[in-house]
Order: sequence, then structure tokens, then C-alpha cells
Amino acid sequence: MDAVLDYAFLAILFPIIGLLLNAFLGDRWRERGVAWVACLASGAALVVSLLVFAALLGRPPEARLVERTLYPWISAGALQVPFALRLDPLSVTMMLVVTGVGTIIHIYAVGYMHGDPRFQRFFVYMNLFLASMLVLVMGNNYLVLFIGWELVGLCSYLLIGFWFEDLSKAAAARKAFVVNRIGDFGFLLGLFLLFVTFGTLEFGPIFEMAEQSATVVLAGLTLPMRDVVTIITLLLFVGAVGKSAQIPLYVWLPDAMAGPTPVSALIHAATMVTAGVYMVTRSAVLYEMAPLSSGLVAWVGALTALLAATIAVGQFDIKRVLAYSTISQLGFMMAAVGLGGYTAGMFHLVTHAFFKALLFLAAGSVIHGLQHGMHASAASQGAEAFPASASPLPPPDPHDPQDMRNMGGLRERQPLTFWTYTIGALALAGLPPLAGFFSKDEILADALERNPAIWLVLTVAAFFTAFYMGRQLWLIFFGRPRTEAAAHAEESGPVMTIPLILLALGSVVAGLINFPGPHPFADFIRHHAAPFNPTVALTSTVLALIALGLAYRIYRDRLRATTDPDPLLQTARGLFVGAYNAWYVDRSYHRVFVQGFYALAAFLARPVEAGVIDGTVNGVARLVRRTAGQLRRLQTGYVRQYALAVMVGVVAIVAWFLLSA
Amino acid sequence: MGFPLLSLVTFLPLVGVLIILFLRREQEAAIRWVAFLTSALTFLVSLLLVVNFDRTEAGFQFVERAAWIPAWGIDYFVGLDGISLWLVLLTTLISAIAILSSFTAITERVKAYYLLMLLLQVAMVGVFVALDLFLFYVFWEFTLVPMFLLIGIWGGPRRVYAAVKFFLYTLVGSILMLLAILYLGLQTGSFALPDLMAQSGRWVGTAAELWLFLAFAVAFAIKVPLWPFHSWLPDAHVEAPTAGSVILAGILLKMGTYGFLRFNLPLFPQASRTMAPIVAGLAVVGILYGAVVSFAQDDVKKLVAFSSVSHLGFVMLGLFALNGIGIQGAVLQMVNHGLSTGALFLIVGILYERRHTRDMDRFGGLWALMPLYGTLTLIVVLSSLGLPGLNGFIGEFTILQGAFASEVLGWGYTALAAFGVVLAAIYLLTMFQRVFLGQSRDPANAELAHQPLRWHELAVLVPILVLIFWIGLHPNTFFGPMQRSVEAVVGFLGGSALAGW
Amino acid sequence: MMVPIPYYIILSAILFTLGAVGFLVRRNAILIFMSVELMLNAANLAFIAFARYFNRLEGQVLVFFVLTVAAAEVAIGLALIVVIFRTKHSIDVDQVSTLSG
Amino acid sequence: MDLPTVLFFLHALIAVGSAVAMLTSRNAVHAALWLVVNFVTIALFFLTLAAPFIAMVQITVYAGAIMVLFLFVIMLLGAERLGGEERFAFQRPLALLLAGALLVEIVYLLLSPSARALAAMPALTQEGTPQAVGQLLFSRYLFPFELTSVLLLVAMIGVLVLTKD
Repeated sequence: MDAVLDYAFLAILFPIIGLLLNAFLGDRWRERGVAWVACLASGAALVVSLLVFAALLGRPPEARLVERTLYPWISAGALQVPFALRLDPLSVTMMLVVTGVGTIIHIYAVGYMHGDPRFQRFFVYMNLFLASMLVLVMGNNYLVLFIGWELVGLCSYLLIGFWFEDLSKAAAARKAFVVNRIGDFGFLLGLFLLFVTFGTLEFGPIFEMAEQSATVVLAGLTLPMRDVVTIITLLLFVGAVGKSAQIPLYVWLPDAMAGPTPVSALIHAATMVTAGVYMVTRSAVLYEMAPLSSGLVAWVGALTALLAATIAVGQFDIKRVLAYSTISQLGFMMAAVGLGGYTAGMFHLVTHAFFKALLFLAAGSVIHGLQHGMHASAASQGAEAFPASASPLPPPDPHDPQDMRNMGGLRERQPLTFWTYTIGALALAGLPPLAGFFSKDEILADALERNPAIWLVLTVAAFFTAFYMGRQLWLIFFGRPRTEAAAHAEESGPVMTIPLILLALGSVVAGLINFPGPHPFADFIRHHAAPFNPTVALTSTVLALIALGLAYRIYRDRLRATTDPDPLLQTARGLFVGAYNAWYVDRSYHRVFVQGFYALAAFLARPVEAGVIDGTVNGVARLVRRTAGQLRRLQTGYVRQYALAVMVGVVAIVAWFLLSA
Repeated sequence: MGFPLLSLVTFLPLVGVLIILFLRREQEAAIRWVAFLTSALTFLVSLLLVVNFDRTEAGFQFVERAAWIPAWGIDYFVGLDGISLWLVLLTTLISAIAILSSFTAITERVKAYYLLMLLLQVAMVGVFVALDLFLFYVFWEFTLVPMFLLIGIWGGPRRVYAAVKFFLYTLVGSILMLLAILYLGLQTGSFALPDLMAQSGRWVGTAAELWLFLAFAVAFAIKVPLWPFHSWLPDAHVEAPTAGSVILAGILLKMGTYGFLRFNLPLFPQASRTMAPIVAGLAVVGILYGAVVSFAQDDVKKLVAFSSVSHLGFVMLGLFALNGIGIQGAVLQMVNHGLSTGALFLIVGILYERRHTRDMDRFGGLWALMPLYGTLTLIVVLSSLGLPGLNGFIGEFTILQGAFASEVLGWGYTALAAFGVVLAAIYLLTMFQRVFLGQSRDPANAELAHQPLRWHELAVLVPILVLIFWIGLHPNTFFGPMQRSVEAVVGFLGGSALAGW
Repeated sequence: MMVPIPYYIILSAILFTLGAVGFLVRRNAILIFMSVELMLNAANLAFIAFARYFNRLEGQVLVFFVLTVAAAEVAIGLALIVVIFRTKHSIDVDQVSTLSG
Repeated sequence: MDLPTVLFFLHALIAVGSAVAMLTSRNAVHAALWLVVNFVTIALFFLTLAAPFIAMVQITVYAGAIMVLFLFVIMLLGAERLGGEERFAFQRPLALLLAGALLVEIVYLLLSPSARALAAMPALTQEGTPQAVGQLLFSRYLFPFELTSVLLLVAMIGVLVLTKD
């Protein structure tokens, strides 16, 4: 069985083969061929991951760490970085999540992307993403991790801007990449400091050295290891903040919903965005040495969880609600790992991957259905004229299939989607016995044990979570259809609904992997797990039920037409408008940073570059030209005057000889 | 002295020159093919250098030495080490690519054009192999003339201004270098680099060392170009024909950084250490400044030109980290920049040939019209912005790591320079977005859909792309041979730099 | 008893100066040319004088070369004058100033 | 004053006189003829300085060939006299002043103590016979000598190119 471990690199290789086949040969095949290649590549990676998992399980717990060097990658002077893989419970967990959810979403996307002119390209990107994400989680050193880290960012860029004809989507893609780069800037600095501190970038030696030596000599100074590690972990966390969309760099994720829905599910919910959580867990040794850093991680996570949850309440776009929900849930995970609850954080990462992917895919099914409905209804009637509304918020675009105000009553048109969506929503809200209940509960239990203030913040966030999910359920599925399109919506085909069912199943049972009591997952990844806390469980369950009930009371049959204002607008007008506008954070960023950068660029390019720098050069040239213009008058063109000048020179030179002799 | 392989690589293009001289002006196709085949053959011959290169050797290999002007101790003295090896290969490759890329772009004075290209190639290779300072200077100056003519004759509307600016600006620096070379030669009685390195004790530690360092540094800094000596570059790039820009960015700029590495560091080690914070400071300013100014451009070519300022800043930062990691990264980054920026200029050229404009506001949505072209561009853009897995990342990461570990530079340099990586993403992706994404902003773009890439346009890009991936995935192919030579340079610099930090 | 060398040199100097004066004051291109020849001859005289003094024939060889150069120069120069005359219809050097800066 | 000295001064007077006459002639033909006189006197000086070969060359090449060329061109162009006025009033006085200064400098140089040694004339050991000069030209100075042939060829071609219509 151990032989499998030597071939773990195949998990990365299969998607690469898939993408190469599709990229170079895909245009000769029809959709079917492309789909088969991509899905098989992904499935093969899943099989490899499962085999690796089995192989690891077959070893005694303390021997579940295998490293395999593929080849020495960078050898420049003292900088030696191998391209090597690390197989341990943590990476295998991530591999299973990535390939498992990834394969399901691949299959779903075959249906979702059907008929798209760039079908082939989509699957090339998806396979590239899988490979990159696997590199990220399987690398045995920070630099290999960083390759994956950046490559998944690239895939995210490509897939957000997949429909690049729409400039706003292209701009969202660029925003995502640039904001991530800002995080990576900190991450890079962290890598540099890691290297000068430890002389290597490999996980194993770094963790060993960090634990063993109390001091480190840097630039001639002897510094306490603890302080250096604190700086390192803070810098690394900047990267995690970018990738996992935490305060203050979360602003890219809501815009990232511009991508196709399977992408939102896979990249922007289940896998890529959790890379930050994975990285912090991976560096647990370092973070545990640096209480300042882990405290910061916990607080940033908790505040992000709360902030994003409140924003989600004020959104009308079905995917935006889920996007803010993702940010919020990532905040939960961050808070957990910041508090040292690595098991809880990773556990929530796994369950969240299931139910959030489920929610996104189901949302995609809703959007798909609504688009069908729009086509169907467009034939029967012309553009609908909407009366102007008194709301301070802009009315919905009648052709926007993502605006929840255009939905309603879809329960009957899309029953399967409705049921799976409900399972996902309840899992997210944290109702027992669904997966979300166990994982979230473990986080809250951890928090109460270590930092009650954070527990409080997270509990409030959980309350909002249940509320906005309730709001969403009612707006989408209950009541009567508010548009013709919603009335004509159709259920999606089996290639899309079967993945939904699979994921729904996962969302129900995934909680079992770390069932309170035996805590098998905690044993597997060898981190501590908080014991089951009945008080916490009860509180959060009751709060979730209250929140769902509140949503039911507020939203039941209150929106009858698309232009009806949101009921919350009447009760808490200022707050709702604020939440709708995401508390104006994005706008302020735009004002300060983006426009500031434009102004700086314009200033440097015009007055400074043209005026000062090139101006100096051209000024010197002009001075020379002007002097020459004066001097050229000496050149009269009369040969005798030149001769006279020569004569003056001769006399002068001879005189000089005479005088110096 | 065995077979004069190095001289063969240097002067082989002259065979092409000779053949072309005997062709009539109207035989344009024949002239093109002779030029291309000669330079392609030169590239293949230069591959023999890699094959026969002894990577365990730190000193110069393939050395050839013959008296040239014995009265003044000037020799024809050439040789190759692990540093110049890659630059010579880059030169032969980029030259062949540049010639191939001109097949349809150059339609006037074809004969003169290809003659100049081949002569330029001789001079450029000469710069990288010369070990005699006087010989180096001759080759160095000789590159100016063909480039001046290439810009001045086949350039854009303001070509004469750009050509004269390029010529005069670089000449000003070279003159100072000539003075320094003469001083060194008179002091030691030899112009040979190994002799000078052996005798550097004469001036190291004196005030003369600093002045000599500065005299060389100004010449090289203008060539690099190091901020704020860069203002000739955008003009020259914008006006030059595509192949001229490719060569300018791909090779000529490397002559500056190569000069720093070959002469300034080993000959004036103490001055290098003293001046490192200043030079590295200018490099960092250049990285940020080039990136921000690049963002504000509307002309794609100008954008790429300013991006060169930024990228060369990284190379300079790596060199003046004065340690093995930084210098190896810098050498690799020279090659990377030659490939990536060269490819960007080729890409802009392909577009310009079809649309006769480079104003980004007049494009948009090109990816839908030319999918293959768009994808190739994206790969090059990603390489240029330092995406891991591609070549740019290896160079930038190693440079920044070297700078961070440097004894002479503080962490602030690295922090600021690393921010340049963020800015690179901004300006390059904005460029990509303005040209390739969204909807077409000019109906004339619709024609592009009917003009797919031609064979020679693909043929110039494919080798570059292969190398972009190769360097990114297996940089050790390139780090390996330069290792010992870089260690030797670091050895001259003294300190514990061998260890890396 | 021989005439001492300085006499010859002084004579050479006088002739040279006269040639220079001629070059400077005459406007006729042909006369300017003749003045140049006069100066060359003055120089030749100095060469021969020193050759005699040092008993070296190299001086005479040099004069031989000067003569050849002078012959070539006169041929080219007069051809130039002819060309100038054809375009300007004058050999007044003050009529020609196209090289004026 | 002994005979050679007297003869020297006589000759010198003719040389200077013919030069001055050449400079002041209004007619170019006259000037050319005066120059011939000057060249012949210089050839005589060459003879007294033990350079018979050069003296002969001087007469044949200079007084003969070159001056004939001059006269030929003067006649061809018909430009014996030049009309018009001197346009630069400062040219003539300045020229004379500078020439005077130069002459003074040279004479001063020759009168300086270091030039005293020149006064005593050593005995003649090397005479510039055609054989002696020829031997030197065809041995040590062979290369420059051959070069002069190229020079003359170039001059010849140059003249043809220049005067071709």
C-alpha cells in the first residue's frame, strides 16, 4: 500500500494531462469529449487522493508523514528549494476535499456550461485549478505552497473573467488578482524572513528549529526566536487575509461572483479561499509560538465573520448573499485556528466545502432555471414596465436572473433544487444533525473555552447567518412567483441535480467525521478537539431557530412584486441601506486607494516624467543647442578666416613653447 | 587554444553579411532568408557552447587570446563564463527571433536592414565575450551605430529625435567609461580583465576606486537604464521598429547590467559595497516608479518600455545585494526579461502591423477575435508579472530573497521592491484588460478576426514560450552553470557572501 | 667655410611667413594655392638643411615624399578649383561660403 | 664675409624677392612665373646642402610639372585677374601682424642659447646622390614609397571623377 505514496504526484499530474489534452486537442472534440477528459482527470485525482488516504491510514499514527522529492527546483547559492510533496493527514484532508468536491463540481459544470462557446476553455481552467490547488496543499515547503497559492489566484482570475466580454466581469477578475497580490506581498516578505531565519523553506526543518532554538541571529543581532516568529506569522497572515478574504482585503470575493457559478462553488467557496486557513493550520507550530499573531488571527476572523454576516442580510443578489456568507464562514474558520482550534477550523473547512458548494450549485440551478424561464416568457410577452419605486435602493433589473426580487415561489417549479438548497441552508445555519452544526459548534465551544469575547462575536454572527439564510429561502422559494420568468422556471437536468444530491448527502453526514466523543478527525490530524459543550450547542441551535423564525415572520408573503421594498427597510432603514452598500467599505477603498493610485500615476507620468526627468535631459540638450547656435557663428564658411584662426593658433602655440622653455 | 568556437559564434553572422552584400537589392526574399538562416545557424552553433561548457569551472572557458595592439597591451581576448554563457545564448536566440519577426514588417531598404541586424548581432555577442576592456569598449560602442540607424531609418514618426537621443545619451556615459578604461590600462599596462582583477589591489580602498566605479557605473546605469537615467528608453522603444525594440529590450539593456556585474563588482569591490545602498535605492525607486508610470500610459509600447525600467530595477537590486542568491537571480532575470519583454514587444508588433495603432483605447475584446493570440499574450503577461511556474517568478523571488539576505542592504529595500510585484500585476493586467477584454471599442478591430497569426509570428513566439515554462519549472538548468562563476564574483566582493547571508 | 644652418632656417622661416601671408591676404584661389606651395618649399628647405647638419638622408627622403604629396595635392586642388569655377564662375574664395555654420 | 656667404645672401635675396613679387602680382600668370624663380633658387640651395637628387627633382617636378599645371589651369579658366574688393578689412593687417609675430618668434628661437650649437657645421659624410637616396627609398622606406604610388593613383582617379561632367 505504501507504494501508492510514491505515486502521489499523479494526483497533480492527472489534471495537468487533462488540461493539456483539452487545450491542444479539445477543439477537435465536441463538448462530450472535453467533458469526459476533464471529469476523468479530476476523478483520477480523487482516486489517487483516496488511495493516499488509505495508505496513510494503514500506517501507525506517528508515521503518517511522508515526503517525496520530485526534483530540486531552485538552487541558487544558499537558496535550495526542492519541488517536493508532503503527505500527512492535513494535506490528505485537503486533497480529499479538493478532489472530491472538485469532481462533483466538474460533473455539474458539464451541464451548467452546456452550449457555452468556450466550453473547452472552461474545463482547461478547471483542471488547471485542480492541479494548482493540489500543488498548494501537497507542497512540502512554503515556496511550493506559494506556487499553488498564486496559480489558484490565476485560475480565479481567469474564471471570474471567463465571460470577459462584460468589462465589469473582467474588472472583477483583475480586482481579485490585485487584492490577492497585496496579500501575497506580505506572504512573500514572510517567506524571505523565514528563509533568512531558518535557512530553508521546508516545513519540517522550520518547525523543528523554531521549537528547539530560543534565539536567532539576524543581521548581526541576536533576537529571541519568539519575536522573529511573531513577525513571520504576521506577514504570512497578510497573505491569508488576501486569499481567504478577511478584513480588510475581503472586498474582492463578492465581486468574484461574476464568474460562472460552478467556479464560485469550487474556487470561491469550497477550496481556494480556504487556503489561508490551511496555511495557518499548516504553520500551527509557528502560530502557537506567537500569541500576538494568533490573537490577531482570531480577532480578524471573528470580526470578519460578524461584518460579512451583517452585509449578507442586505443583499438581493442570490450569489452575493452566498459570497458574504462565505466570507463570514471563512471568518469562523480563521477565528478557530487563531484560537488554536485547528481541528475545529479544519473540520469546519471540510463541512463548509460541502454545504457551501451545495448552496452555490443549487443557486446555479436556480439561476439556470430562471434563465430558461426568461427565455420562455420573453416569447409570450414584451419587456415589462416597472413603476418607479420609492425605495432608496435601485430597483431590480428585470433581466437579472440572480436578483432574488425576481424570484419567489420556485419551490414548486424546482423541487429538487429547493430541497437540496434547504439542506445546505440549514447546515449553514447550524441546525442539528446537519454537518454545519457539528463543526460550527466545535468552533464555538473552542471559543468559549479560550476567549469568551470572541465566542460572543461569533454567536452573534451565527445568529445573523441563520437569519439571512432564512430570508433567502423565503425570498427564493416561498410565496408566489414575482415575475413571469420565475413562474416559467424549469428544474435542471440530472447532470446538475445528481451532484446536488451528492453534496446534500455530504452536508448531512460530513459531521460524522468528527462526531463529538470519539472525535475521529481530531485523532487523524493530530490536533486537539474541544469536547462537546451542551450549553453552547443549545444556545446556538436555539438562536438559529429564533433567527429562522424571525426571517419567516418578516418575509412571509411580504414581497409580492419585484418593486416591493424589503420589509427590513421599513423597520431599520439606515442599517439596511448600510448593509446593502456593504457599509461603504468598497466605495471608500475605491475613493482612497484606486483613485489615489490613478492620481499618483497621472502625476508621475505627466509632470514628473515629462517635466522633471525628461525635462532635465532635454534641457541639457537645449542648452547645448543654444550654445552651439552661438558658436556656429564662428563658422563663417570663409576659408581665409579659418586660416587666420589657424595662424592665431600657430603663433600662440609657438609662443607657449618659447615661454615654457 | 583549441577550436575558436567563441570567435566563430561571434563572427559567424559576418558570413551572412558577405553573402547579402553580393545579392541585389531587389532580391528581398533571398536577403531575408540568408539573414535568418545565418543567425539561426549562429544560435545552433552557440548551443555547442552550452554542451561543451564545464560547469565545475569558475573561470573563463573557450578562451582565445591574440595580440591586437601590442604597443598598448591591447589584445583580442575573448572568453566565456557561466554568466556570459546565458547572455550570449540569449543574444543569438533573440537576434534570430528579431530577424524572423521582421519578415513582413520591414518592406523598405531590406538589404540595409538585414545587414545592420547581422552587424548588430556581431557587436552584441562581442560585448558579452570580450575580456579585454578595450575590445569590450569597441564592441560596446559598435552596437550603437546599427541601433541608431535601425531606429532612425525604420522607426516611427519621431524616429530621428529618438535615435539621436538614444545615441547621445548612451555615448555620454560611454565616454566616462572610456576614460576609466584608459586609466586602468595605463595603471597596470594591461587591458585584460583577469590581469586587472589580479592587480585590483592598486586602487581598491583608494579614492580612485570610487571615481572609477562611478565612471563605469554612469555608462552602465544609462544603458540599463537605472532610474533616473531612463528617459531615452521610452522614446527609443516607441519609435524603434518591432525587431529593434526586441533587441533593445532583450539584449542591449542587458549590456548595462552585465557591465555592472562583469566590471564594477569584481574590479571595485569596496566601492561596490559603499555604493550598494545608493545603487539599490535607485533600483528600488525605478521598480516602483516604472510600474506606476507604466500604468498611466495609453500606448502599449510605452507601457512595456516603462515596465522595462521596473524589471531592470529588479536586476540591479539583485546585483547589488552582493550575495550569491541575489546575483544568480539577477543573471537569470536578465534572461527572463529578455524573453518576456522581447515577447511583449513582438506581440505589440503583431498588433501594430495589423491595426497601425498602439493606443489601448482603440482596442478591447481582442481575445474573442484572436483567441490564440490572446492566450499567448496572457502567458507572456503572466510571466512578466512574476507568476510562479513561469520564468519571471524565479528571477524575482531569488533577487528579492537575495536582497533580503544581503549584508549591505536593509529589509526596507526588499519590502519596497516586493511591492513592485503588486504594481506589476496592476499595470499588466490593466493592459491586458484594455486590449483583450471587454467589448471592442473600434469597429476596425473586426478585421482582426480574419487575420490569424501567421507562421513566422508563431515561430518567433513559440521558442520564447517554451523557455518561459522551462525556466519557470526547471530553473536549475540555468542556475547550474552560472553557480561557480557567480561564486567567484562574490569571492571578489569579500565578506561571508558565499554563504548567502 | 660653410654657411651656418641658422641662416637657412631663418630664410625658410621668412619664406614660410610670406607664404602664410599670401594665403591670408589673397582672394584668388590659385594664388592661395601657390602660397601653400611656397610654404611647403620653405619646410622642405628646413628639412634639407637639417639633413645636411645631421648628415642623415632621411630628411631628403622625407622631402621626396612631400614632393609627391604636393603633386597629388596640386592635382586634386586644381581640379577642385575647376569644379568651383564651373559652378560659381569665379575663383574668389570669398564667394564660397556654403559651409557657413 | 667669405664667398659662400655672399652667394647665400644673394640667393636669399632673390628667393625672398621672388616670393614677395609673387604675392604682390596682380596677374596670376606673373605670380606663377615668380614662383618658378623662387623654386629654382630653392633648388640651388638644395645643391649647396648636398642634396643634388632632391634639387633635380625639385626643378623637374615643381618648377616643371606642377607650375605647368598651375599655368595651364590659369589659362584654362581665364582667371588671371580677380575683380571685386576686399570684403574683410581686418584680414590684411591682421595677417601681416600675425606673420610678423611668427617670424619674430622663430628668429628668437634660433637666437636662443640652445640653438647656438647649430652654428658649427659638421663635415659632410652623407651626400644625397641619386644612388644614396634611391637605396634608402627602396630599402627602409619601401612601404611608404609604394604607398605614394597609391596616393598618386588616388589623386589621378580623384581628378578624373571631379572634373567629369
